[in-house]
Amino acid sequence: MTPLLETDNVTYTYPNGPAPALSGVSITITAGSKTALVGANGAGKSTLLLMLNGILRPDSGEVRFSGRPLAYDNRSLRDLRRRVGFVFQNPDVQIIAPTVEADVAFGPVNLGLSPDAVRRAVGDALGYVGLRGYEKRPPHHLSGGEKKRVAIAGILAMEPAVLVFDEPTSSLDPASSEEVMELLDELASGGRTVLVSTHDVELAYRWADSVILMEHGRVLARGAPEEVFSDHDLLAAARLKPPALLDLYNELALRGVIAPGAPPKSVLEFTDRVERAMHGHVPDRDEPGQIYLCNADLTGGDDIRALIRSGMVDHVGAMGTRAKEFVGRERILLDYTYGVIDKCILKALNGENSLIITTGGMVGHVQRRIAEYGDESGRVIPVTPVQESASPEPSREPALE
Amino acid sequence: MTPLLETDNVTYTYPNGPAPALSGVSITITAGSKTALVGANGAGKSTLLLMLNGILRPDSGEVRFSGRPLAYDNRSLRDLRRRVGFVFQNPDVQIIAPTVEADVAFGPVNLGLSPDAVRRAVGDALGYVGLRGYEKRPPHHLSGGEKKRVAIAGILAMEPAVLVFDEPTSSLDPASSEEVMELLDELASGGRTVLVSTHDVELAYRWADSVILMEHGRVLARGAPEEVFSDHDLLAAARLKPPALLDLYNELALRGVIAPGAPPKSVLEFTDRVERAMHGHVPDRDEPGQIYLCNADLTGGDDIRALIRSGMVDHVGAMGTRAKEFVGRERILLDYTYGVIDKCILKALNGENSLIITTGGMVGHVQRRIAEYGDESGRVIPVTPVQESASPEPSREPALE
Amino acid sequence: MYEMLDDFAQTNGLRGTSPGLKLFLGLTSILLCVSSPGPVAPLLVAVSLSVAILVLARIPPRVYARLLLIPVSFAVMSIIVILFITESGTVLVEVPGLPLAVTADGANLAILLLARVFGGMCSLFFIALTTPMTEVFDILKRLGVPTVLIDLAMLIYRFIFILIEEAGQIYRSQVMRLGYGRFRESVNSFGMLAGALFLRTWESGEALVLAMDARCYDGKLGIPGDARPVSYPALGVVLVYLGAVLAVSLKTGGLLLI
Amino acid sequence: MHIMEGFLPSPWWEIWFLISLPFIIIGVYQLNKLVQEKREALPLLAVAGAFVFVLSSLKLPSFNGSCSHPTGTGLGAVLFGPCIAGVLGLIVLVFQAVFLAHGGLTTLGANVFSMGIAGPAVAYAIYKVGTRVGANTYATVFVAAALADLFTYVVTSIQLALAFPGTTGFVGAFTAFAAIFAVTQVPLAIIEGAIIMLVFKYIVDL
Repeated sequence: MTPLLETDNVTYTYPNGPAPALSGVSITITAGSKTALVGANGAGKSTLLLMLNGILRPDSGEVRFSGRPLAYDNRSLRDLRRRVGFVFQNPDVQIIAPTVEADVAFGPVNLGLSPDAVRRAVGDALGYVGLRGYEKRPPHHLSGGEKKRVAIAGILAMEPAVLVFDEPTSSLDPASSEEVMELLDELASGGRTVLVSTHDVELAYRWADSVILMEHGRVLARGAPEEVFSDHDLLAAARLKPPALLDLYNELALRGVIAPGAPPKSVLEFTDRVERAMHGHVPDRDEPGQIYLCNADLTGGDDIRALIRSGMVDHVGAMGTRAKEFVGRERILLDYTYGVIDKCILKALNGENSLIITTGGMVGHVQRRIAEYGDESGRVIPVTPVQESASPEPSREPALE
Repeated sequence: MTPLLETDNVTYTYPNGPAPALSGVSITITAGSKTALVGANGAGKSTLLLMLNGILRPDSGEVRFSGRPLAYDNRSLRDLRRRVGFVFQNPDVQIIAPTVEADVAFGPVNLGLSPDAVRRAVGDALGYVGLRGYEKRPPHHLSGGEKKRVAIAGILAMEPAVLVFDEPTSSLDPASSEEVMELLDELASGGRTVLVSTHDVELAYRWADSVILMEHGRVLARGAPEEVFSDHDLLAAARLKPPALLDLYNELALRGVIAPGAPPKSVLEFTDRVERAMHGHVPDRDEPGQIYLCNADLTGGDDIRALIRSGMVDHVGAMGTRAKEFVGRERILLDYTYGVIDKCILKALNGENSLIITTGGMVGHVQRRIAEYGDESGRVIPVTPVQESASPEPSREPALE
Repeated sequence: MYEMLDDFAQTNGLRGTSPGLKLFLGLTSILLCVSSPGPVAPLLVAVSLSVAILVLARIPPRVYARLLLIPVSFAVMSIIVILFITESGTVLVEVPGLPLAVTADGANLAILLLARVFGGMCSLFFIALTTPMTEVFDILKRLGVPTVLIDLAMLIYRFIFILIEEAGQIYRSQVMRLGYGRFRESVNSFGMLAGALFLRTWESGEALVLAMDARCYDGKLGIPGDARPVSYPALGVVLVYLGAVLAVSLKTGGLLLI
Repeated sequence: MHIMEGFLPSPWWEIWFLISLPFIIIGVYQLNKLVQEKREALPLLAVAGAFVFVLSSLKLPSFNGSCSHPTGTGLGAVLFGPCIAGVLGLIVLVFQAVFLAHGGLTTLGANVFSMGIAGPAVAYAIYKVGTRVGANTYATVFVAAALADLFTYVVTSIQLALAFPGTTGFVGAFTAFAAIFAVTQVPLAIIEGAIIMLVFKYIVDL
């Protein structure tokens, strides 16, 4: 848990601002963490984020990256900015070039990479966000969610160690929001440090492992989301509402209906908790269903289609942008595109089988999550990896022309 | 329940759009209703709203206002647009005059009102949204929530019968969202017809009394929100997520933990429901607390301050923009600014007293809501109206200069 | 609001054809039209490229018909002048009571000009409707146009679409509030629109500087574009077509319709 | 006022290209220098160019057409100097030809000269003179915008008259072109002057 980014007693007032935007803010972002900076509009979140990559310079106090205070000469700033990538709230502000490809290349080109390296970086970044084949499109023909992903790809192409997102889901619809949040999960599970600013308490509650609550340019609280968000007075002071599930849980605990303890983060956990409160344990039902788990990097589309055709699978979900890209290419129909693990566990509890298609590091994540559920609820759900085919297809297609 | 606005099999394709934006949409908005048009981005919501106002003209099918098909000559359109007011998603494109006052006056001036009538309309509209005293401010220095209220005032000043809101809470933080939604409630309880488009299912679930679910330019379903949103397949088809509380409720009902029936809309109801499921009834606790109810149109600030100073009141909440304006003027400190009724009921159940300050038609609304809770839960909470003072202050201040 | 032809260029039926070839065809056709001594060749270009636009590029006829109306007002006014300032040749029509007359020379010149305008405009439409600007940037870069000019053009291109969208929204919101009613309100509304747009432009500019800095801007924009190979049969067809137009132009050069 | 594609015959379109070229070359040279000195100049020029495009493609109320090009680039001239404004004008005119079918490619030289160079130069000159003599700012803006429009249309008429002198000679042809376009261009210039003045007032009020 090494601190990667720190601010130490940072104060800042905008040149024509009436009040300080930040007054004495000290935060620490540890390497590999998923941190959410939570607060109402005007709490100082964006100002703080702009400090972290040197766009704004504190009036007093200090910002440190990897333990070293930021220097504000041009060279150091460029160096900092390739390590601390910043994704703006409004993708229209961030997308500069007239095509998707040219825009994603903007960072790498300015970093002075060779044309080949640029092309590779662009291809990888677009693949990561699931926008292969969009290279030649002009940004104004994309949907809001697609624009956001282009903006993210443009930052990813510079391979930063830290990714900073200002209101990542603002004005996206629920499906696009989930996709973006899943992408952030993927980035974090790939070892990157991810910092998000948001006023969406629900989102921060489900996603973050650490929360910093801000109001009026000050830090009100920091800690695990279930702790910070359980304090209603604190949330009220920050002009925020508690997450609905947490609120209900605390109310039930207050009335003594349910035993206090680590609050549930999902409908699935919550249901189990209520059942346990009523019956002392989660009641056994019929044999639980299977969850098939497929790594799309290793498996061909034919194997999956065969599995689906065999009738052994009732529901199909895909996790992660690369898996979704694969599914689209292979023309596999999906039942679930977000919240996939929880939905499949719920189905398994009802005795139905499902298939989760994912890639790379997410495979381990899925297995851990299901195993954790088994440990907590006492109901073990069998996970069956889908066998690799004898002649696997190439895991990556060449970039489309 | 007379139909005020109707579309009959409306079809529309944008000139260079690949697919129809609307294909065969028939909806009916009854006078005085609170309707939410729910769907993911690109479902056709905004296109449909623009039809209702005559900005777009259907390729085929018909739009009717008060039973008469729209005519598309200039004169009829002007007439329609003063009756059907439209508040855009992004207030920055709607507020364009250099001062708040000039902006709100834009519509009335175009209507050809006399300077005096314009002044009155502007004053009334700003009072309604709680922005008296903001007349001379430049709009681009306002917060997001304030801008939104200026945009609403600009429409209200034309006194339309129907108010159409495109994504009213988009990119507002929770407190501002609640304030805007409360304002819409107030408008509806004042007899106006309110139509809202949103992808926020939680919001539609709590606010609307009728929901129209859209996807791919078609209407997927319409009806009461708890019915429409209980159908997970329908919501998934519309690329939306069920509201968290409803989702939890349905899951509990599915597992037989709780009796199916009308799903709860708030944490308060939900808690009661779970308690009843476990104990057969909501257990009696100590004597419930009082709720004092004050009509700010009739009461002076002194009476309220006296009540608060007397220590009889533990919590103070205000509902409605006019009440909040009053509270600000009288420098009364508030504990609750949104979700006031539910919070006060919860406190009363714990034996604490609270005071709700509100105005006009909202007084009856509060009484009904608390009485309903008593009927449902069997726990009657006493509501005490705050006595009018002997010498009431004038209910409205003159407009500030 | 206007329809942006570039939107069609992004999706038209000839999207896959080499942009260089399309540009070559369009530009050469324009030159042939402008320098044709007679009206037949430009009319041939107008008809044949219109067919290409409608059939090969599959542009909706309704859209294309509206486009053809754009040159009309300018062409009509200019041609009226030309008719009346050319006084040589046989008098065809006289305006009673005024010293104005339409002569055969004037009419022939007017017909030639109309033919050239329509031939030239159809060639321009062909480029505009089939070749996305984004690909033209690549070609210009390879042709050695100064980088700073192309960079500026690319940024302007990007912001045109952002601002035109905002202008459209502002305009709509004004119309919703009954702007543009009478003449005075129209001028007033338009002034507010332009002023608000200016403000938004300024903000966009500041945001753009910030965004470019945050992405390590070092004076470079865009990437080395990859050339799309020209298919030889297509090149052959284009050359034969242009040769035919040139031949017609030379053959019918002296031809007068009146 | 844009001259349509195909309207200017040889050698006139080539001549106008040659006349505009030096301004553009100087403009590109200055632009290069400016961008190297101040990196933030490029994005600001870009949004200014986009603004000119959008403003000049919006239809003016009650008129089928707009002309804000010269005043838009005139503003550019005040900010960045006339030659760089000419470069902006060139780019905007290319986009107008290709996106909106206003103007053309062979007529680009002539249009750049009238709308990107001559008109803005007038706006620039009047603005400079006006501020120096201390005339009322709004009046100066109105006069600069309106006269820039008018001058553009005069230059266009000259360009047309040179290409088509008819049998009456240049003067007669110029009179005829100027007279017939005056029907639309004179009121347009006055409205435009009024609107630019309103815009100016709007910005000052903020």
